[in-house]
Amino acid sequence: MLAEKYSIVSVVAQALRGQRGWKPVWREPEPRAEYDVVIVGGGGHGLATAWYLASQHGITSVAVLEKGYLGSGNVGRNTTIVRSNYLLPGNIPFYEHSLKLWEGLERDINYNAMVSQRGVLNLFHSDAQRDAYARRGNAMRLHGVDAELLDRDAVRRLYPFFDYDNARFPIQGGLLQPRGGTVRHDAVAWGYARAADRRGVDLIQNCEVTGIRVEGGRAVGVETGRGVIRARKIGLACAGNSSRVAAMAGLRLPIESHVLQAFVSEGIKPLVDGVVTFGAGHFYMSQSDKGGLVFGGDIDGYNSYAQRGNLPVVEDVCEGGMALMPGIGRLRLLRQWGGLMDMSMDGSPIIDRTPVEGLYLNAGWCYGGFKATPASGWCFAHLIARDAPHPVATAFRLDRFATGHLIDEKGAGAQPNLH
Amino acid sequence: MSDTALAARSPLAGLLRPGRQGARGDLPGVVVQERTGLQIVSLAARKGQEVPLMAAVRAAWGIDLPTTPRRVGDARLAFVWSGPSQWLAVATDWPGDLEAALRAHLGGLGSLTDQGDGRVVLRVRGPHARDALAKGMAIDLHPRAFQPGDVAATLAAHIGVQIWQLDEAPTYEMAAFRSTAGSLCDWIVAASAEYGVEIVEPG
Amino acid sequence: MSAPAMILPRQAVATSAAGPAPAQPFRLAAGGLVDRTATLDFTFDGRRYTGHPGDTLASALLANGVRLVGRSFKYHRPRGILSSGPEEPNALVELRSGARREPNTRATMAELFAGLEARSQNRWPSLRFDLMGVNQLVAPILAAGFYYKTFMWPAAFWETVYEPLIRRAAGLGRAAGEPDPDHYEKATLHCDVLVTGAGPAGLMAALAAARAGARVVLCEEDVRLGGRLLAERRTLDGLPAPDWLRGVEAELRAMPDCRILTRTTVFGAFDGACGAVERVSDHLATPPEFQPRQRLWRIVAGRQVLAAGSIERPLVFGGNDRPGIMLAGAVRSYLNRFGVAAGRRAVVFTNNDDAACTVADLAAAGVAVAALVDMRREVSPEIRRIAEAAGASLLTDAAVTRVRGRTALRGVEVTDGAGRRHALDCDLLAMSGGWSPSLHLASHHGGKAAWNEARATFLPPEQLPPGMAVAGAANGDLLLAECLAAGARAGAAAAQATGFRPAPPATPSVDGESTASAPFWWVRGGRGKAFVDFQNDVGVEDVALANREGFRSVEHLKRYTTLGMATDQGKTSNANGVALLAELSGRTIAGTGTTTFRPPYTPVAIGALAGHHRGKAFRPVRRTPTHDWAAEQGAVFVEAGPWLRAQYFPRPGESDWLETVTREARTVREAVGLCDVTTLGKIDIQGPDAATFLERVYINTWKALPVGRARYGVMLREDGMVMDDGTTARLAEDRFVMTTTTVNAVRVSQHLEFCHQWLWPELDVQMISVTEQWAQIAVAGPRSRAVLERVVDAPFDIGNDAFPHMACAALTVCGGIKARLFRLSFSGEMAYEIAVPARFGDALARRLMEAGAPFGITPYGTEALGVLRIEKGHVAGNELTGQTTAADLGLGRMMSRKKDFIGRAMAQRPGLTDPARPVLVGLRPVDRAARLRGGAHLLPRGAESTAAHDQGYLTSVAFSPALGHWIGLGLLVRGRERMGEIVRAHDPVRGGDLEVEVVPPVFVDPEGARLHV
Amino acid sequence: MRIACPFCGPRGSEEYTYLGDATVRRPEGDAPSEAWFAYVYLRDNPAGRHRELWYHGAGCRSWLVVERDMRSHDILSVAPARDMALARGRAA
Repeated sequence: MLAEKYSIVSVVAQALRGQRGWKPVWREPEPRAEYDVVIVGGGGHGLATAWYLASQHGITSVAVLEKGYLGSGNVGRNTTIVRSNYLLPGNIPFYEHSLKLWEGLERDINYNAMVSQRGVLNLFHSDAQRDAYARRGNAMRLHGVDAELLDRDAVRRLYPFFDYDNARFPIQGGLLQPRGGTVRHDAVAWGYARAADRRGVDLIQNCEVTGIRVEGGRAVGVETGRGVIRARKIGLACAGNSSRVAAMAGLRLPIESHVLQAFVSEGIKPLVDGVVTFGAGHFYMSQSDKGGLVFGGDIDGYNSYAQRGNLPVVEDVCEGGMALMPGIGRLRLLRQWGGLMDMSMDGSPIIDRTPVEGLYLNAGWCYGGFKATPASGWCFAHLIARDAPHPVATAFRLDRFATGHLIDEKGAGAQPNLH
Repeated sequence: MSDTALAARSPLAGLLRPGRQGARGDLPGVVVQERTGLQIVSLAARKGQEVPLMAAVRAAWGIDLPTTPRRVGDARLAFVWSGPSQWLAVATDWPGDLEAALRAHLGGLGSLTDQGDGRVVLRVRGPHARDALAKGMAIDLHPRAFQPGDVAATLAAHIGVQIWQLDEAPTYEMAAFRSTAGSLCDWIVAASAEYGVEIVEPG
Repeated sequence: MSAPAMILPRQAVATSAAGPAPAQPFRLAAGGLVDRTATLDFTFDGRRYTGHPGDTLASALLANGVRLVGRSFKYHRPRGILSSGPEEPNALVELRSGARREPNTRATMAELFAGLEARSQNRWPSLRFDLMGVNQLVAPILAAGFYYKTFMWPAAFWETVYEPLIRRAAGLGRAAGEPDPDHYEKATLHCDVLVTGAGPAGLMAALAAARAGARVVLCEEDVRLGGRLLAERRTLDGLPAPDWLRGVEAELRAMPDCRILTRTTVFGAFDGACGAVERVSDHLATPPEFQPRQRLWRIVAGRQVLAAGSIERPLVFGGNDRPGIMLAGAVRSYLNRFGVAAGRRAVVFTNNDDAACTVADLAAAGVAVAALVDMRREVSPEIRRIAEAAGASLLTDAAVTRVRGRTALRGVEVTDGAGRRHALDCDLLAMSGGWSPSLHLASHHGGKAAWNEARATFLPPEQLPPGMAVAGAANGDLLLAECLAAGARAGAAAAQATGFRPAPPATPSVDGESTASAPFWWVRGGRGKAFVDFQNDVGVEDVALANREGFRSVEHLKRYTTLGMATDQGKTSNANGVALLAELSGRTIAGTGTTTFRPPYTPVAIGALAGHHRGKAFRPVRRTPTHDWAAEQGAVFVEAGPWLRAQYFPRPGESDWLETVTREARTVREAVGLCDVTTLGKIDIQGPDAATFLERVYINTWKALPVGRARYGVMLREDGMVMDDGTTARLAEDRFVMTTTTVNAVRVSQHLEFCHQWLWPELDVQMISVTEQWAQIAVAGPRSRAVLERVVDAPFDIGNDAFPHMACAALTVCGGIKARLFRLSFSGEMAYEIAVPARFGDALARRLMEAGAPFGITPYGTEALGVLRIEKGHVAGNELTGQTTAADLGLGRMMSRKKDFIGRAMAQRPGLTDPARPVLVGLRPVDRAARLRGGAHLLPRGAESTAAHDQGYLTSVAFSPALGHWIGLGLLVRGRERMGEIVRAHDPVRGGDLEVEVVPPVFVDPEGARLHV
Repeated sequence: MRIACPFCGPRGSEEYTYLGDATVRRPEGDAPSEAWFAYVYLRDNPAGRHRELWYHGAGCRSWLVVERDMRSHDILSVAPARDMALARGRAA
């Protein structure tokens, strides 16, 4: 156990010593020859899984293998939104479980990930959209989740600077989830990593998995740039690259990799209080504690492993932004980047065993992966530890595509780029 | 028990008034005109009938149907390539029904569909026509890349258009779905404003 | 060689805010590229100053002796101007006011104009007395990442106390908060060769390519061509740089296919195009009439030459952020280009030869140079000569170890290799840590900048974006002669690659220079905070802390300390940060690596990226052929996807929309109404295999449909869910016209093309959209035939026998207008849809109104259309959610078992055939006075309001004029078995909860008798 | 991204609609459900060269088979889907 407990006391004490007493937040161990559990992917989901394996199931012979640096995937390149405003019964309990874990995260891992429940507002612009959001809000309420349907005036009171008078698609109201909000994304990875490390989990960076060893139908280890590591159980938590890694075990998945862009503006004084989603174009945004507007839109729409997007989507998103908030014309886009999405065939994730014994899959997060991080880790750890799905994740089966028990929130069908 | 025929209404009625807009100056940089008196019929070759269809068109009107994005013909009748084995026949002041005339010569070789009412056609010309069009269209209209007779189907300010060049003035004609006429004109007038734009009487 | 005049006017700085603007005490009497014949007034923090055309805000502030221009992000430390270019981290101001207020504008890039208003930002109450400066006192606590370790107790305080404080303190300038009054546009530019940067390399590249005949676009972010040549006293071919530049510019401008875009920044290299932003009017108070403020260019180039120059690195030492400490190259820019001395007594601090030019130029301009402080042990005789000539003492193996002054530099203490300390008075410290190539665009495709040990700098990646070459300082070539030659070579190669035959232009001869440098990154042991990233207040201790805590990946360093994440995106800090981390972690710089450069190169206004498409022009509007007629009738319009449709037609005296809609629907049931249904997709399908094609895309059968008849069809997606529905009519043996729903028209068209071109290319079938060709108007109601009889030309018989329900025909109307008549009904009444060429749609509507007047005809809109279809239980968009099967919607029996069709196989999966799936039912309130609401969920009566009892929801609701109460359609678990059951319509988000009865979905005329009269 | 339509010439990706994998083939109507499941849902999703279907909806309305590298977005070939489908039919 390297790191001490974080608190204002420790911070002040360290300040008096010139911040020289802090220890590394994680070790840099050499991989051992064998572990009980190997998690492939040192992103948010993989690290959360390791933490909950250790903290909830007492399994500490765990290695998390990361091909780059910890948190180098989507946990470090998303738009930081957390919410549980889902429509379908397969999804709501899971994301609500996640939101509850977010609410207690700081105390659980002794790390301030700045969970900020600023409210998530989805705007609607037609009667049909209103009723669709009412349907969703009612579904949330039936699951014990907070949801409020706001009319135009109520939205205007919250966000007076939207375009209410000259809009191509006038705002009629919005569905608000007050408990939704944002979380400082990198801190999630670091906090879980630090907490898992303190329980003895080996976090191994710069260790790319190049093969999965299957013997007699059972996964027994992984080949890496740093040698073979054997494991009783192997969990894949490498969304964006799930197909590539699963193929090492001979699996084909109902997943395509797509690129989703995200954007941040220069920092400005507080303007946008919560998270807002435009309902008549591809645009959503929030403002970070640092002052930048963090925003995004739709995926670029074609398969990609390039982690970068293109100008048509940049323009599309900014057109949506200007349509919603014509006052941001003079704000400047500071940085634009891309993340790889595991776009599944029904837009919902997979947390399940695979046909290869001992190989577990956590994949298909589309662009909902960040908000799912705690519950994903919680449920994946449960699955790996007990070989049974966690009650809130029972719908996320791999065979649902074959049986037709789909979880298709948008009704877009088997076309990943439409989800 | 009806009697008088109905009055036709332009898709731009009330939306595009003749006159000068934008920057003042001697000559407008862009001149915009709604085309009238057009008949447009789409033609698609039946499966495997491209060769006889082309022969029939040649025999009837002396026009070689283009197999690349080109417009072939003259002001009276021209064929505009609109996709593989597909064309738009565009006629001006054609006596009688163009679709019927085409059917008489081409029946069985191609599928014909009247499209004359489905399109608004704008003529855009002037020394700054290229500059204005570049503000909404991503294709290359430089004379090295696009010349009289060339055709492209593309987007203009999020609106699907088919454009062809008539001469080196340059003069272009741009066809779009009728319902989009208002947005199309709003855009082209806005894009032309800095050069001065003259809206002339339909013709 | 042109030498600026040596005289510096000595004059006190006037102080009164209200009085006349003071003269410019730091302006040289002559020299530079500003127009001294004209004076421009401007204000900074409300105080009036003057400058000249050709100034930037930064040069004008310096000319006026203004040193303190901003406060840093975290500690609110006083900051001055560091640079003279886009890399500026400190001098950020709010420019303009009101709706045009624009935060975070770099003073170094803002061209001065008359009346310019600028304000410092992120300070309170004033720049000089910023209370947030108290943060400096608690700086030891506010180390990198401190916020991750605290603010956790009590939990409720994060959102209520801590975070609001942090948010208020953070941020930089203020957004306008009102709609941007200026407009923006976007355009596309094609060329053979794009040259980014019009410094020596870029100009030679453009010349080489343009002379070969290539179409060239030359983009320069500055207002003038020349790059560093504008800032240096250089001669080319024996001419002073400005004269040489004039000649080159004249030649380029004379070539018809060379386009020069100044004030234009290429900000991103994307796949197949670069993005650039042209600041068309930012140098003016407001854009001229008909001009945009800015224009986004998408540049499609066959090849491109990146010649973006390089950025000077600061040195890292204690107190290196004091106002008055400036990059050495920037000091030369202000002297030589703007005729401004950035101080009166200077010290130059460097690790390289280049900074000696600053010594020479300062001396030439009459500025005293106290010392040249060189970190290197040995310097060349030339450097010694320059120092001597300038009267500056040369201190080698030396470093600045302490600075004096708070809001302005007053002096420095230098420690030499022997440990001797030298106290030097100065108000300007020019520093240079060497130059980093501006290679950002070269790595926008993911290639990582590569460390070059010999040159001690990062160089462009090997894997460049396709078609890109890098030349000049951006490629690490710092000598002018090298830049010129490399530019010419790159331009010629680009022209050759795009099919031209270039003869590389002769490279001009230049005077000699030296750019030798030694890699020194930071000064150990100095006093005060040593900053690496100025704007984000990241210092050496922060980097050390990150390293100590294990954040040793360069990405971790960035994210943990925020180094490189400010508005300058680390232009002056990245290399220093990486070098420092490498040293602290005991790695090489190459082994430490660098972060990824992402677009945009410099921040781009969101307005420019949106262009024309905002407000009403956000997306195109589609108007129906009867739009103007409907408007005359007082219609209220509604957005239906891209279309504007008439929603309802209020009449005087009607109190609300419900009264209007009820009247419209009732009139249809009792008399007759008309509604424009043009927006439904219409696809003309022709060819011998047309019927076969329909058999494969629809679930039901088509081959036996007679000519002159129409049929309702449903199509599935391949996954077995319903995609769309509509009526398709057979006009001839080999011709059908298919209708689709309004929203799915484009999608269905694309799907049909897919099926034809990819799945079944062997079918002889042709299809094309005719949605826009025909104005189609529904005439519905018991008197519809009577109305149509007055319109249809004789002798066509529309009697029930001759033209029964689901008949269709081509005919003429109104005296010879060709038309199509369909006897279709969405309302359940006897009804027709009549289609005429779109130009006649408006007149037809008017004629039908005349013809129907005796029968009490009314126009009706989409609302009444919805009421009528709900009364008949017809499904529409609210039911076609993409989550419903044909069986769910009561259409399962249409699925033919005798043929394959799209979606057939997957529709048989257990999940789609589960008898417990929710199916379509009708619902009516037990309390007939109660109002139903769409989206309410259906729960068994008496059950707890929990998800376990959620059994479906109301998809569509309407007030039924026929029944006199609200009705609804819904999807309910096992609904068909539950007729007569009372369930709850639970609507907590609107506070509703009422009992409803499950009934068949057809509320009116379930036998369909009214269709056939 | 610019895709060279074999009919219209190079155009930006905004003119096209993406469908996805062109290597999967629609089974015969009586094929077993596993074949249908694989066709509709399973994808190779390679991190390298891939053949995929794009629709030039804003241009000539042709479906195209585009061979593209998923890591670099480089486009290696473009062919009309109809021609490929006919050739496939002849080969089968």
